[in-house]
Amino acid sequence: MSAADWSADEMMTVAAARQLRDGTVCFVGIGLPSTAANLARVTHAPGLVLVYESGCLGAKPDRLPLSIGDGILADTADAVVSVPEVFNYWLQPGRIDVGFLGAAQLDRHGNINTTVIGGSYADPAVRLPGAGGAPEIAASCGEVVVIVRQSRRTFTGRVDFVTSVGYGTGPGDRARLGLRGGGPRTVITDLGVLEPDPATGELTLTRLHPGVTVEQARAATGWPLAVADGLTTNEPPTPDELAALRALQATLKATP
Amino acid sequence: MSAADWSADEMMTVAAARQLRDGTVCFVGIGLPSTAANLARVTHAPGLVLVYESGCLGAKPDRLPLSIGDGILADTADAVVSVPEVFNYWLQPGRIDVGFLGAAQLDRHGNINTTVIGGSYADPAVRLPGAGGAPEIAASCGEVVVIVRQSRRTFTGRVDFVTSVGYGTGPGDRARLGLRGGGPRTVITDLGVLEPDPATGELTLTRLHPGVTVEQARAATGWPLAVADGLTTNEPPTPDELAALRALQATLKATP
Amino acid sequence: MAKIVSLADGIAELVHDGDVVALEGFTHLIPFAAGHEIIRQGRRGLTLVRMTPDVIYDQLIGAGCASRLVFSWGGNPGVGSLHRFRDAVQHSWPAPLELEEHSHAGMANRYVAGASGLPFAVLRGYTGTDLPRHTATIRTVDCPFTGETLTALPALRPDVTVVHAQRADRVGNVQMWGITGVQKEAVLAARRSLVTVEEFVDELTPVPGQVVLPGWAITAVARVPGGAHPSYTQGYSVRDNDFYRDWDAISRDRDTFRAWIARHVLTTEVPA
Amino acid sequence: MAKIVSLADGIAELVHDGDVVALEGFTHLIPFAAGHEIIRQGRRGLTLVRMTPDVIYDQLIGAGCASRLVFSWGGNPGVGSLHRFRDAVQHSWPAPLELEEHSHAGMANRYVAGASGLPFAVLRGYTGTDLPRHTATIRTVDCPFTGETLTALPALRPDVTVVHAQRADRVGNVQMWGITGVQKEAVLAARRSLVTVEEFVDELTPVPGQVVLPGWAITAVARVPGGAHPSYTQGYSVRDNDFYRDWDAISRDRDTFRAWIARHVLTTEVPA
Repeated sequence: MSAADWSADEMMTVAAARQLRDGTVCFVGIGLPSTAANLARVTHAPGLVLVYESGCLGAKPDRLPLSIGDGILADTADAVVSVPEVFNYWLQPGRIDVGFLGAAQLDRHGNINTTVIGGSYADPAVRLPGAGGAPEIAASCGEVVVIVRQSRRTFTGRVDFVTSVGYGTGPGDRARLGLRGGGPRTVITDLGVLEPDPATGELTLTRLHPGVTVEQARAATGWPLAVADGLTTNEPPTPDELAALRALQATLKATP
Repeated sequence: MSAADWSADEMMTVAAARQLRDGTVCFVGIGLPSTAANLARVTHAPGLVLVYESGCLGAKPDRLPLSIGDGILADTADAVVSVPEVFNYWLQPGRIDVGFLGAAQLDRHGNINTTVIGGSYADPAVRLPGAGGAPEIAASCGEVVVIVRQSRRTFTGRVDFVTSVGYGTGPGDRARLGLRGGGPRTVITDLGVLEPDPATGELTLTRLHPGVTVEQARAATGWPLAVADGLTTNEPPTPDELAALRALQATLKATP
Repeated sequence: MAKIVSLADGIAELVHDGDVVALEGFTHLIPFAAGHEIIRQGRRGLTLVRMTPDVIYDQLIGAGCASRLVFSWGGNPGVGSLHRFRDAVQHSWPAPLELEEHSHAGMANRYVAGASGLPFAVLRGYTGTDLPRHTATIRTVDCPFTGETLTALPALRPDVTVVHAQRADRVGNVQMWGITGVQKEAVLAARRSLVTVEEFVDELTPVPGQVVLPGWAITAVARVPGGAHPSYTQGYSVRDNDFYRDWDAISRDRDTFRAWIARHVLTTEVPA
Repeated sequence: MAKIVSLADGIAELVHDGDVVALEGFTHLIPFAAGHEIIRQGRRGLTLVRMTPDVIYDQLIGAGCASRLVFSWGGNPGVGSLHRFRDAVQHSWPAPLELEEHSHAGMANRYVAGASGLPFAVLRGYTGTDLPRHTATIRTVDCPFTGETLTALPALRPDVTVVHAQRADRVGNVQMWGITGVQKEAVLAARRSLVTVEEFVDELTPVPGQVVLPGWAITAVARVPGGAHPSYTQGYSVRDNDFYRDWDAISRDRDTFRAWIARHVLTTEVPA
């Protein structure tokens, strides 16, 4: 398929879905992560376990949920537990393989800001929603996948506020802080994929979406973006992936 | 009714049941406490709330349960919760008005031993079941009612092991220890009723069952038993109380 | 045994100016009608506590009821920002709003500690984030066995918690099911509590996934059919997703917001 | 996804000599058949963990499987003492039994801490009792906000937890209902877990009061109809109260006990 047949957001969602191996347990937020996780479930990963912070373990929605507490999640879950339980018994002990996070700002070491931008904490230029479940998802999941549209405003040298820790100021920081999860192993954008350099913990461009250039990625990154030696190009969405994704998204419009 | 018509154990159970005011919340162990609480519920206290440590809140069994985890308790409860929840959300914060406890040894300050008698802890003469829920029931309930048959072996000057704290070594000890509940306000035996002297915290004979003498009570007490100035005699079981109690006890034999 | 009250009486008796008030409900069962009654009765100086201050808290904040917010995520779920919340934080309109900011895991554990009669909660959380720089109620505690340092948070003890549930029986035993979030903990952590329900029934037939709160652990219950709208009540109503989307435009402008409150909250018992 | 195994294979693979083993079930759903299989396979040097070591632990102790017991109440519920437990403590027969003694509240919270990935639990408990004099795993911790001193206990992390449940589906999701005690916490606190079930079904129809343990959080599931006898399985069997009464006489004498084990455990898969 050519780039004219799919959007950058569709490519981003498909790339995120591909990241999820069948049988793994995934902590899912609403929006792109939920779309990607449900796409994986209806394509290559039927045994993917979706955990929503509203307490739904093993939800199997037949349409995209409109919120993290959508009734379809409780109706189709293996178990519905309390919110304290989902954080204490399921997330905190490291039972979740993959956590999905979005970001308003993301820095070169994968630290995430969803709290305030500009000004000071007490008097910010922009007040964002805040932490939600993110700090502990970032701390405790086996690995974190960040899905975020790439721009110089979002991809910044240093986040204004560390809401969720990636690699801190570099390698060793997670261990020093006692964070048990692996941190952000993959950042999926509308331009490509970034992964941390094992030596420096710095997010490095490792894959581009079809039709995107390194220059475009650099122009959308607020720090001097390193490019991996083995830079590859993602396969475009297959017709099956695209059909499944669009069918899922059509369910959003069909829900009252 | 005359003493010939009822046993000392029946009098003890009836006296314990009378202690329970309608509408109060009562933490119930199996055996005499459960019998007394259920007797209260079918006589003067239909709104008594029975909480069993197996997690059954508001159980309304139509027969005496044979164990703390009898299915009849779950079947008739307002809510069945986990064992951690019953201790953490219900007992610990002081939501229970009355806790019932038994004792293998009880001392003059209402401290209870259900752990070891004689010898040392490591090499005891008699190994008893241990604490169960008792230490926290004794600590956290609004008040504690102890039901125990009175004898010099059981009513001892100093318990061999403090499993559950009454008034420690005297007034002020509970406050010093940070215990929030009121402690043992009533000890009901087959001979009468003991209550703590407000000044000394020492268990004092305040009521006798019909036909029992102070001398009998003193002979069954391992410390010089103080007798309250206003010593009274309990009303004997009414025919209604006795009929209800015997009907309840008949259900025990009817259960396979 | 809970007292059966009208919504207006329940709010009048249980929610006072200056109180610490928690309205909980995780997307599902959000007690909107009770929030509107608080606005109607003109409460001021409230400390509002809630994991996910969404549209209902946007309304309370915009209506000037709150002076302080204890929270972990403030947004319009699936839509975007809360404009009244932003306006209060960024421009102190209609009044300054002090923030005490936590994470979901932290807020949930603070309620658990409150419900458990403990002064603090222990968790693995916040480490390495900037939250402890700005939130005074985040400290550490060392494990007395391993020496490991963990995060400690003070218990939440609201003066009053308000939740919505499917139904109650005549003595105020409350039954809820579906996503029940942190409601049990929020009610048990509070000094007083008010539960709004869709209906009273003679007997609470058991339902899979139910949470039952005994009447003797609740202060008051009020019948408020549709009391969660535009949130939903599983088995009774569906979420009014259009309203959440529409709220973005309604709340963006101060005058549009005030007009909406005047028309839909101040002049009616339950918004249409 | 849990592995579906036979009881014999499950015990052989998951329970090793010297392990810390928890068999939980609060009067209801006690995994007797699994305990008998541990006796048949001749495990030695186990640390047995259980809130209420009752008849099943009396049997394991008398059969010589245990060298250590972590518990809060050891008796035959509604009947009296556990004679094998007493004999082991008082006369080291058939082997010395080291005790680590707690209260119910303490044990429950230790499982909760284990299930939560925390090194310790905080509670109001034990204060003023003689338990801390004899149990090394009872310490204190100060609230970093109020300064109040509370009790701290180390998390329980059994090598393996075994529980019994009503049923499981084909991928090992387990469903239990009725009194479910501390089983969820005991399973989640353990490094490995085995669940015996009455039956496998294609679909776990929701049941009021259910606890569902996802298959991916369990190591193995074995079908063992009647696996809780003489305890009971709500919806499947009633408690064999006569057996509990009879156990008093059977267990009082060493030879009678040995004969009973030889006849009812060593020579059969599941006792009649």
